[in-house]
Formats: sequence, C-alpha cells, structure tokens
Amino acid sequence: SDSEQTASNAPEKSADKVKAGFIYVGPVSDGGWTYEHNQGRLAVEEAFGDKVETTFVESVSEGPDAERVLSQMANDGADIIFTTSFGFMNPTIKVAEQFPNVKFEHATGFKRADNVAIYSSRFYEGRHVLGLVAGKMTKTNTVGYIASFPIPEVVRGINAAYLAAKSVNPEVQFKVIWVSSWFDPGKEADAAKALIDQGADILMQHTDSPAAMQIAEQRGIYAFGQASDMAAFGPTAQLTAIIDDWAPYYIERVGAMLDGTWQSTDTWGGFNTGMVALAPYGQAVPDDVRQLAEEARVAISEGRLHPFTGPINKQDGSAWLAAGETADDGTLLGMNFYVEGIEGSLPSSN
Amino acid sequence: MMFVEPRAVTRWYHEWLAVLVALILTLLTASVLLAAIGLDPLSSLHRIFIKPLNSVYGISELLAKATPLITIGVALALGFRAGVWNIGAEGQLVMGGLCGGAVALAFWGIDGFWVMPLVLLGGTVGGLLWGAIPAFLKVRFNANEILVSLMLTYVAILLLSVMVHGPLRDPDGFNFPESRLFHDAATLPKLFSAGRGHLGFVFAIAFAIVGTWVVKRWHLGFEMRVTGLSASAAKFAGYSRDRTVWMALLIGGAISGFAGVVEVTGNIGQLVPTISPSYGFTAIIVAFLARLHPLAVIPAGLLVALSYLAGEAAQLSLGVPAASTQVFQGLLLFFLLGTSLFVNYRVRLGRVA
Amino acid sequence: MNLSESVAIAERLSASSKQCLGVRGLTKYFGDFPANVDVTLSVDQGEIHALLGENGAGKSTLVKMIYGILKPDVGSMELNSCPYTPDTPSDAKHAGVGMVFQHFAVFDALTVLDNIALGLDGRLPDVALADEITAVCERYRLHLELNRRVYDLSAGERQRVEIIRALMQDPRLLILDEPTSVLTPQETEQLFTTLDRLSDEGRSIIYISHKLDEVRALCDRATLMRAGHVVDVVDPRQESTRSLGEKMIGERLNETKRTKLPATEKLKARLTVRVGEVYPESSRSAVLRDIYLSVAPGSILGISGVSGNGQDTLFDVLSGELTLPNPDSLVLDGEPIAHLGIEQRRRRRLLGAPENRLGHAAVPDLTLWENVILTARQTRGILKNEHLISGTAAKAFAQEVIETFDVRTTSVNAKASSLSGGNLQKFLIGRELLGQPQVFIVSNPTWGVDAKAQLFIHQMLMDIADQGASIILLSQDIDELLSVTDRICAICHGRLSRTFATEDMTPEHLGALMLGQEIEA
Amino acid sequence: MDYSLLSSILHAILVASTPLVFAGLGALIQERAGVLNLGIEGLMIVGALAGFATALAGYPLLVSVIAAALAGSALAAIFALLVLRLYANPVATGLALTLFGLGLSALAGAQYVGQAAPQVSVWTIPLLSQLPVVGHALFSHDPLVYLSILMAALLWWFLKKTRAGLILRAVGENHASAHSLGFSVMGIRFLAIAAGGALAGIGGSYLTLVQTPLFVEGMTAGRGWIALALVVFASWRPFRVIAGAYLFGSVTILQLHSQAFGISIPAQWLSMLPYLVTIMALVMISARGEKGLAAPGSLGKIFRVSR
Ligand SMILES: Nc1ncnc2c1ncn2[C@@H]1O[C@H](COP(=O)(O)OP(=O)(O)OP(=O)(O)O)[C@@H](O)[C@H]1O
Ligand SMILES: Nc1ncnc2c1ncn2[C@@H]1O[C@H](COP(=O)(O)OP(=O)(O)OP(=O)(O)O)[C@@H](O)[C@H]1O
Ligand SMILES: [Mg+2]
Ligand SMILES: [Mg+2]
Repeated sequence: SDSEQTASNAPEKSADKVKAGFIYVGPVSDGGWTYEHNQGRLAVEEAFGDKVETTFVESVSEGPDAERVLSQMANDGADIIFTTSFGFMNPTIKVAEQFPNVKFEHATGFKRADNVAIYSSRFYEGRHVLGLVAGKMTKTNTVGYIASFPIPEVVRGINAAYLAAKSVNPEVQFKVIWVSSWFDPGKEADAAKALIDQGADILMQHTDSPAAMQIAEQRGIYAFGQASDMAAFGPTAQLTAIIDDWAPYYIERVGAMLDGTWQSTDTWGGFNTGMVALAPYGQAVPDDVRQLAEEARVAISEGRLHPFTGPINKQDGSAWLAAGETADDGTLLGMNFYVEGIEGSLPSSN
Repeated sequence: MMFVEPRAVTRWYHEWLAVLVALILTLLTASVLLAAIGLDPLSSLHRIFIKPLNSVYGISELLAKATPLITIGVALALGFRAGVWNIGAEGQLVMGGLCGGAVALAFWGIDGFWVMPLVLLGGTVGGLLWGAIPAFLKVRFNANEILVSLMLTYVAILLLSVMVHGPLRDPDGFNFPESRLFHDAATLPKLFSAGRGHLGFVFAIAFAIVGTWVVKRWHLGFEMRVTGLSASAAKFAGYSRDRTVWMALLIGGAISGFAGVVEVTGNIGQLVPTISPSYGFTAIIVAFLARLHPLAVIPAGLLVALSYLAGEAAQLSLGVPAASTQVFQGLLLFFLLGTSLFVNYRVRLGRVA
Repeated sequence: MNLSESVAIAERLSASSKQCLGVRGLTKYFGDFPANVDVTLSVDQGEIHALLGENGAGKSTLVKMIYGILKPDVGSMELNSCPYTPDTPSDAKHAGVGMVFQHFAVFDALTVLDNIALGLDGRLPDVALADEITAVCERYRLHLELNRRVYDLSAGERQRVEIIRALMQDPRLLILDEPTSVLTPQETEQLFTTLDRLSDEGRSIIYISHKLDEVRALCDRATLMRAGHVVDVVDPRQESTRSLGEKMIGERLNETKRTKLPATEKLKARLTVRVGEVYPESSRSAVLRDIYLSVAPGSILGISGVSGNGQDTLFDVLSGELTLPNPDSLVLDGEPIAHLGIEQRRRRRLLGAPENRLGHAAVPDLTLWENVILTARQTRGILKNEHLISGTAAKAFAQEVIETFDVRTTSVNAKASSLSGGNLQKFLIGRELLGQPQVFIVSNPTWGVDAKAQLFIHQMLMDIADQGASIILLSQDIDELLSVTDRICAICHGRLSRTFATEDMTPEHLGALMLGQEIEA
Repeated sequence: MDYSLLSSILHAILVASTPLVFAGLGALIQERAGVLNLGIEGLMIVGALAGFATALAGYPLLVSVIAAALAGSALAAIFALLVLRLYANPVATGLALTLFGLGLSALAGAQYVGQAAPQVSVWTIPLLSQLPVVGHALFSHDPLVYLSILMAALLWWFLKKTRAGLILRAVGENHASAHSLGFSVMGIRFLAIAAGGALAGIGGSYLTLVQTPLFVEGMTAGRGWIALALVVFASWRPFRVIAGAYLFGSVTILQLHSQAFGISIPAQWLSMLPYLVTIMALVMISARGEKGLAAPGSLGKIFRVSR
C-alpha cells in the first residue's frame, strides 16, 4: 500500500535524508543507560547534520506502551528506529511486521527479522578489566557488587569480573547484593554501605545511579563507574568506569541508511568496535595495575584473549569449559549460573 | 472575598460546563507555554491532541489505553462510595495479570474456546484474592486498608518479578525475564484491524453500565453507599460493615485483577516485569474525576488516556520532554478538580451586608 | 430576707429597665428560603428570655447570628447600648456573649479539660485551668471529671461541658439552645438553679426550649417565632402551657386520647426479655445486668432513665442491632429471637426508632425516599426479588409517610438533613408505623421536637397501641412517660427497677427510680 | 558478634529512615489537622530538587534545607488552595499533586544530571559518640538526623503541650465544632498543610543532600507513599512515626546485609520484607484494639463554611 515509502526507503537505494527515532526506557536525564543512548543520538545529529532528523520518546514503560510509541514513530515517518531496552523486544518485532519498510534496531535482545537488527555490547569484556583491577587493588580481598536483576547480562558481568579478579588474586571474594531495581539511588547507596560494612573495599555495580560511587568516595574506598564516567561523583574513588559508547554504532547504522546499505545484522560489539570503552584510570591505580589492565584490554580488543576461557566450573562444581575452551555466544547470552567460587545463590534460577 | 453556597439543585450541564471550563483553561495554559518556547500554539495543539485520534489506529490505541483505567475506575468508584479506601488496585491488577498469565502459560499451545474464559477467570480470581487480604485484615483485625492494600502493591510487583525471572520465564528466551508470548487461544480479540483496541474495552463499558445499575438500582450498591455515609445508620438498617468491606475489596480486587489479565492478554501478549504504568493509581484519579459515577468513568478514563497519548505525541513531534507532559497532566487535573466547585456550589463574589 | 438577697432583687429591678441585647430587623435567607425575616428581639439585663417556636421556626438561626456564626443579610444588633456586629464567634465571646449549642460543639477524642480550654481564649489545659474549672463547677454545683475523654460521656455530661465552657468566659449574655432536652429532671432542676443564680448576678440568658412547663417556671419573658417571623412577646408566667403552645403554633392543640383494650388482652406477654449480662459496644453506655421485662399487646411500657445508664444497649438488644448468643433471652410471641439480627426481627414486625435521628435512624446526606429503604425495604414492594430497588415504590411510600404524618418538607427528594428536627422525627416514626409494627421500640421520640409535633407523636404511639401493638418507650421525659404509658419502670446503671402501673406513679417517685434508689445491685 | 558491624548497621538504618521520619511527620501534622494529602511523594521530590540546587549553588546546608522546606510548602499551597478554597476532592488532588511534583522536578532538574552536591559534614557529639556500639551509630551523624528526632519531639510537644497544637487537633477532630468555637478551620488547615509540605520537602532534600548527593528524576522512589503508610501505622503519634520509620529502615537495611552475608533467599523475596513486616506490625497494633487509635474525626472530609 505504501508504495512511495517503499521507494524512498528501499535499502538498496541511498537516501537524501534519514529520520531516526529512539525510544528510551528511562528519562534522558538518568545519567546512566538512557543518558548514554541519548548521547549516541546526539552524536548522530552531529555527524550527519542536516541529513538526519532525530526524535525520541523517553520514559516509555516496557509493558503496554512501547508498541504504540513505536507505531506512532513509524507513522510519523521515521526511517529507522532504535529501541533501547530489552523489554521493547516483542513490541519491536510486532511493529516491524506492520511497517516492513521501516528499519528497526533493538538493543540487548535476541529476536531478529528482515527489518530488525539487534545490537548489544560485550560489557563483560570491560568487566574483565575491572575484575583485574579490583583483584589487584583490594586489601580486604572483598569486592562488593551491586546488582539489579538476575538477567544473563548481569550474571555474565559478575562472572567475568570474578574470574578476572581471581586470576590475579586467588584469595578474592565477591559479595553480591541484588537491589531489584535499575535505578533507586537511595537503595543503591544503602547496598553500598552494607557491602562496605561487611568488608568490601572495592565496589562494582550493575545499576545505573552514581550513588555507590558517592558512598565509596565518602568512605574512602574505591569503586567503578557504570555506563558513564562517574568521576564527578567520586573523583578519588573511581578507578575506572565501563562506558557504554553507542555513538560509533549509531553513526554507522544511520550512515548505512543514508548509503542505502542497511541490512539486518546481529552486532555484539566489544572493545574492538568502540562500543565498550573505559574511563581514564583514577589516580589511585598504580602503574603496574594500569599496565596489566591495558594489556588485557588490548588483548581482548585484538581477539587474543577471551574473558571466559577454560577451565571453568559452574558454581555447583560441574564442568563448564574445558581448559583452553572459550564460551560460545549462545551460552553467554543466556547465562544463568554463577561460576565456581562465587558465594551465595543466584535469585530465581531454576 | 469569595464565598460559596451549595446549589439547591445540581443540573447535568453544570458538570459538563465545569469540564469544558477546565479543558479551556488547560488549553489556554498550554498555548501560552507553547508560544513561550517559540511554537505555534494552534498547530502544535492539533498535532498533540487531534492528530493522534485522526485515524482508526489512533482511536483504537486510545481505547486500549483507556480500557484498564475505565475498568478499575468503575470498581474503585463503587468501593470509594462505600468508604473503603482501596489504594492498592495497582497490586490487584498486577496479581490479576500474573495469575491470568500463569493460566495462559499453563495451557500454552492448547486451543479451545474455553481457554480464554479460563484465563480471564484466573486473573479475576488472582485479583480477588489479593483484594481479600486487606479485607480480611480489616474485618478481623481492623487493620487500615489503605496501608495494607498499598503495601501489597509493592509485594505484588515483586512477586511478578520473581515469577518472570523464574518459573514463568520463557524457556527459549535466553533467560531473559519474560514469559513466552501467549498463543492465540489466550489472546483477546482485537476490535479493529488497526491498533490494539481489544475486547477488553467492551468489557470496560459493560462494567460501567453494570456499575451504574448496581449504584442506582441494586440494593447491594445502596447498602454499600449507606455504610460509607454513616456506619451507625447502616447498622440500624441491618447492613453489615464487614460485608461492605468484603464486597468493596473483593469487587475492587476482582475487577482490577480482570483489568490486569485483560491488559496482558489483550495488550501485551506475554508476562513481563512491568505490566502496568501505574494504571491502578491513575484509575483513582479517574474515579474521582467521574465523581464516583460509574458511567462518568468512561469519559474520564478516555480523557486521562488521551492525555497520555498526547504526551507521547508532544515528545515525538514537538520534542518536549516527557516530564512536561506530566506537569501538564497535573495542571489538567488541577483545573478539573478546581472547577468541580461550580458543579456543587454557587459562587458569590463580594460581601454581603 | 437577708441583705444580699434584697440587693440582688433591687439590682434586678433596676436592671430590667436596662437593655442588654437589642436586635432590630434581622433577616437571613438560606438561598431562597427565609429562615429569619425582620426579627426583633430585646433582652434586658438579668433577664431570662425564652425563645419559642415550632421546629424550623428559625430560633437557632437567630441565635447563631447573635453569636457570630451566621451573618445576617439585613438588620442590626446592639449589645449594652453599643452597635454589635460579630463577624466570628470569638468577636461574640469578646463582647461577652456565651453559647451552649443545640448540637454540642465538643471534640470526642479530646478530654473534658481540652474541650473547655478550647473555648477560652489563650488558655492551656493545665493545672491552673483545671483548678478554675473546678471552682466554677463547685459554684454552680455541676460535676465533671476533667480527664475523661468526651466519647465516654453521656449526652448530659457533654452538655455540662458546654455549659461550663460558656460560664468560664464570664458572659454577660448566655445563650442556651434546647439545653434540657437531654437532662434528667434532677439535672434540669440543677440547671435552673444555676441559671437563676446567673440571672441574679445580672447576666442575661436567652433560653430556647420546647418544654413549655420549664419556660413558664423559669423565664421572665418569651419571644414567640413562627416561620421565621416574631409573632408575639409574652410573659410566660401569665400563660398556661396550653395557651403558650397555641400562641406559638397559631392554632388549637388537641388532647391526646386513648381507647383502652380489654384487660384480658393485656395479660398475654407478647415480648419477654430475660437477659443476664450484656456488655455494650461503646464504653459510653452501662453494662446491662439482670434485665427482665415483658410487654403485652396493646400496652405501652415506659422505661425512664438518665442517658448513659444502658438505654443505648437496651435499645440495641431489643431492636436487634446487638444480638445475643442465647436465643431464649428474647421471646416474641413464643419464638426465641435473641440471636436474630435486626433485619430478621423486622420481618417479624418488631420495629424500632432510635433516639439519634441524623446518623442513626437516618442518613443525613440521603433523600427521604432513600432513607425509607433503610428500614422499610421489605414493605410495599420497595425491594423486588431481594436485590433490586424500586425507586417508584420507595418514593410512593415516602410520599405516603409525608402525607399521613403531616411532614413539612419540599418533596421526597429532600435530603434528610434539610428537615427540621420535629418533621424529621415525624417522618422517621411514620416510616416505622406504616410498617405496622407488632412490637415497637422507641427511644426519646420527642427529643427537641416542638409542642405540636410532640402531641402528634404521642397520639401516633397511642393509636398503634390501641390497634394492639406493644410499645416500649425509652425516655428521659417524665411528663411524656406519665402521659403516654400504661406501665413504667426505670433503668439505672444497667439495671431495671420494678415495674409499676402508671396510674400509681408520681413524678417524684419516678425521679427517685431513675436515680436507682429502689434498685438493688 | 562483630560490634563495629552492628554499629554500622544501626548507623545506616538511621540514615535510611530519616527521610521517612521527616515526610511522615509532615503527613502527620496535616492529618492531625484533618487533611488527607496523598501528594507527599510530590512534595518530597520538589524539596529534593530545591535542596540540591541550593547546595550545588554553594549555599550552606541550612540554606538548602530552608529552600527545600519552602519548595515543599509552595507546592503544598496549591493543594491547600484546591482543597480548602475550591473544595476539590482531597484524594484525587493529592494524586494529581504527586504527578505534578514529579513532572515539575524532572523538568527543572534535567540540568543537574551528572553533578554532585558537596558532602554534608557530620556532627559528632562529644563523649556520647565514644560509647561502644551506639556511640558511632547514634551520635555521629549529619545534623539532619538529629533534626528529624528534634522535629518529632517538637511536634509531640506542639500537639500535646501548646494551645496552637490543641486547636490543630480540635480542627482535625471535628471541624464543625471547631468552627462553632470560632476557630478558622481554613487558616489552621492552611498552616498545617504548609508546615507538612515543609517537612516533606526537608525529607526529600535529605535524599539529595545527605543520602546520595545527586539529583535524578523520580528518585524518591515511592518513599512518599511509605511515609503516608507510616502515619497510619503510627496511629497519628509523632514518636511512633519514628519507630515505624526505623522499623521500615531496619528491615530494608537488614535484608541487604543478609544478602551480603550470602543468605540464599531470592532477592525479590527479601525486598518484599519491609512491606510485609509493616503489614504485620500494623495488624498486631490494630488487633490490640487500643483506644484512641482512630484517625482524626474529620480526616479527609470537606469543610465548607456557610455564612
Ligand atoms: N445552613 C442552612 N442552610 C439551609 N437551610 C437552613 C440552614 N440552617 C437552617 N436552615 C433552615 O432554616 C429553618 C430554620 O432553622 P433553625 O435551625 O433556625 O430552626 P429552629 O427554630 O432552631 O428549629 P428546631 O426547634 O428544630 O431546632 C429550617 O427550615 C432549616 O431547615
Ligand atoms: N521530648 C520527648 N523525648 C523523648 N520521649 C518523649 C518525649 N516526649 C514524649 N516522649 C515519650 O515518647 C512516647 C511516645 O510519644 P507519642 O507522641 O507517640 O505519644 P503521646 O503523644 O504521649 O500520646 P498518648 O498520651 O496518647 O500516649 C511516650 O511514651 C512519651 O512519653
Ligand atoms: Mg434549633
Ligand atoms: Mg502525641
């Protein structure tokens, strides 16, 4: 029915102007996950100037509202729509069926279609480096980890960091607190305090607010930033931060639209694509640790090192990876177990 | 000095007039603000309020959004009339969605005309049981139902989280926290070819009509109202307060639960950690905007639903942040609530000798 | 005659020439309704001035304007020869006007001391205040426990709180709106002593009451109001109760009449009550102990008593608001019914009319026809098939009540709260009577009701008794009991006295019974 | 038992509970005057933003707290206008207030993303803070913790010992009687609403000044609702608000610690605990059927003067 649209949006033809839409699960001012996606959007505008127009809708509930917002965006003439939270996966697929000529890009999910590409970052690569630094620098041999929900991505991060820390410090121990929320500064701060009170001298988090960083600064211990550079909140406390840098990916994909070369792809980028980056190391990180970390980062980036390289057992002692074996992406994507050595049990695993 | 006196008679057009005044005030404020940030008020307002409704799709989406608001609003209007402050409809909705969803998943892949009714029943019972807890604690221990139902809302949301992260997780979903998509037999039919307006809206309208009937005609409705107005008169009439508490919370729970299962089977199509953007709380506002008249809940629900759609449209086409829509909804509500003065009272200005 | 007394009298004589309050041309409309029209009132210093009128005549409206609660539309006032325009009650207080409200302005959850302190400018409920209150209490011989919470007090005690509060302000003019409607004869006596003393002190009193005997005994002058207008100013001592009533109402009052049933009929007990011990739901009421009573067809049993002595609980036990575990405690026509709820008893035509009209017998915010549904829903097809309400039937029934019992109101759509006390009471008693009770339990039916309506209600009770119904009348009004009932007993501290034939009863004897003097614990 | 851990846990409980204490007291003073305001969440977040913005601009703590209080009062004044003057339904108005406050703060607060306010210094009370276990836990806090307790005591004193407090209670108990006695029901309620707004605003500002000195939208995360629940829980008594807040805070903090101890109960179940414990405590209190537990007699009822 939309023959004109078909013409103007045909992937094989280049376009003069692209309209890119973004839907966000949180407010752009969250200073974390959504904030970084929005930075990516701004980078796209910067890169292409007049040739792109971007729109976004923030704070879209993952349940019932996503589908409507997506449809409205598509109806409004968006050529490509980025849906930036896992919960938008099924709505994206549904709406993509109704708008075959609009391209969709879904972050962190696993369902694809001809006009739906998926993308995510190998944050666990960054976690590996963080784990090395933590293992080296902890004096109490206790690393505190504030986690949100037991989804594979978070579990993967804990495992990657623990394995790396353990590789440089066999004594190291991880304490994990699940706060059942992505964003509740008060609760994250309380969790941070609880971890510190129980002996942690380094904090890692997989929640989005800088609260833990502030507590670390207050208490004079160290922490790693999450999603963004959080040095402003912990000038001495921040050892480094994993930065979600969506700009390179967004620029590439919108560029592909302009060129007419867009295709449905499955991108899981790490250090090598620039999608995962590290903030500058803090003052406190000694040179040798810095060097160790940098080496690991470069090795991962160049594909010489895989954070999940055997021998690795699961928490219950059963074998997972044999010596030298590396984890396949499928297992990593659905990871729902702790590796051997982590204490406590994973919530809701069955 | 302004003072007011109750109107001897309230006429139907007073209500509409008040709403109209509130809408005009809101639109005026909106125009001023839009003009202040350099946008053309008229065309902007058109893009926000009219364009989303300009198609079957838009109407359909509006109905979908209004469905839970109307459904729950009716139930709450009944309960509030009885003086039972069920602030936890959100939790009952979530439990309804969870239980109904669980039934749908239990019969996953099984076809049959009976699946859908069973799923709806599951949700209704889930909400009903969740409403029964504050009712029981109120009747048995006199525990305040506002507090209990509110606290249970948080518990329900966490329960849903436990379930979608665990037992009800999609086995092929890479351990992501969501269930499988419900199969067709457990999905509510759509009303239109476009958008998600679904059979749930018809139920919502039916509830509003039945609710009106209950309020106007049914002895039960009268009994609840009397209990809400005067406990000792109710006792003298032979009405039991406990029964009213039970009825208000069971009806509220069951209908909210129904709204929940309708939302997951009609709108979302699976269980996810968040099945409601605070419909249960928003419905409280809807019920009061309707002045606790079940039939008036329909326009009130549609109006509030439209304000959400308009908010999204405003972000999309004008680039204003989401927060400004919230501010706007707040203003609209303030105006609506403020102008309700003129419905029940005659306002006189100046001093009387 | 001693010196101080003669001085007081001299003062009073000279004061009578001096006006305390002058009200000229006061008019007050509620919407289109004229509650007061061109009202003139003059109260001299040291005078006890009665304000008389039917229910809804506008008495309360007038005094509320004097006390600054309502604002007159037109008119002027003068207090002690100065223009007086109170904007708020505190203006009135400062000008030396005190008021005891018809509907008590007390706070249930607060203590007596708190309640009194609130009425006094700038006072804290502290020891000093408590001492002062105790002094005033002693001076006027009114007893109050200052630390009790008001929800624990009887109506009489609540009123005492109000009176003390007014007295604490040392008012020049004290307004009492129907103060004795809740008092026992002894309490009334005591109040009169207090009021006399106040007037001897040169204070003026505006006294509103429907009890014309009292007015004749107490007041120096009476202003009569009808439908918002002042119709006459008289010296009550020169009038008979009857002539006063007729002047007030503007028509002749009938005598109440009874046709007595044959004595044989009276022997069978229709309702028998045998109760060991019943604990009330609110601590305001006394525990009932060893209640034994029975009532025969066609007879009226009066139960007198000071409020707070268990009447509420007794009413609840009889009406079925409070059920008892042992069914045999109440036997109605041979059937044990103590375990049955109020609704089931109603089906057996055991009906009741409680003392408190608004909020117990009726819901203030509901219309008259809706209020009919509360108790009469099983009659005249108001409730179809147990679930559906027929508005038409309810309206028809309400209309019938209004017409049969001469209830003055705009329509069946009027809210219960909009009716005057007497009219609402007529409506509510009529609502029950049209249901043809076999046993009718009624508590203080003429509380705050004007003379004409009082007679009317009494006649209604007698008429249904004449038709064979059994009536239990709980009342504090000795005159009412003596003129209406066949047999009489008293309740005190939850125990019943022996029952006497009304013919053999004197007011003094009844007063003694009410105070529990012949009841062995 | 490790005493230093115990002491730290106590310390954290006090900090986590303090916003609830302030906001709960704010709701309490409104409710004692007969005003049911479900908009506490909105008042808190506006206070949170105002306090944060002021602190960021370099003003001392006192000024920030005052700014938060003023912001809370100002927003509460809208509520007062609607409910007292225009007789709007208080339940709906309170909810609308929450919506409005959240939106307004998000809109105005967007500019503060990524900025941190200066840390508030701790007032260590000499001698007392040297006590074992409780010394650090109770007497080494930021000034606002002490202020919250002082406020409860002050409110208790005000309600119980002053005439103004007595009048406020009278207005909440029976507004018709209070009016008959000549008290300005509107005026008193207006003041109570403003004071309650100020306290709720301070409660919100505790989040952005002390607990996590940063501002993000919606960061009150439902604490306003908990505060409302606490007032019921506390049966409208100031000191019981503290008790309730600390109970809620304790369960919140202890469930985090139990996770860090490695107790293997799913996190969501633990997260439910504060709510479940509150319900259980309420049931236990209500079941005792204590006299005078009832809500203020006129709570939530509309008052209209007829002149
Ligand atoms: N606030 C009000 N609004 C409207 N009408 C009112 C109001 N107050 C009183 N009225 C009406 O004004 C009339 C006079 O009332 P008022 O209370 O003065 O009578 P009253 O003489 O004191 O009667 P009673 O003996 O029953 O106390 C009544 O018809 C009453 O219904
Ligand atoms: N300034 C104060 N410091 C410490 N404790 C106090 C203070 N004032 C009162 N308390 C005590 O704290 C407890 C709780 O006080 P709360 O305000 O909850 O009750 P209350 O106002 O005394 O009410 P009630 O008299 O009805 O019990 C009481 O036992 C009270 O005596
Ligand atoms: Mg009167
Ligand atoms: Mg107290």
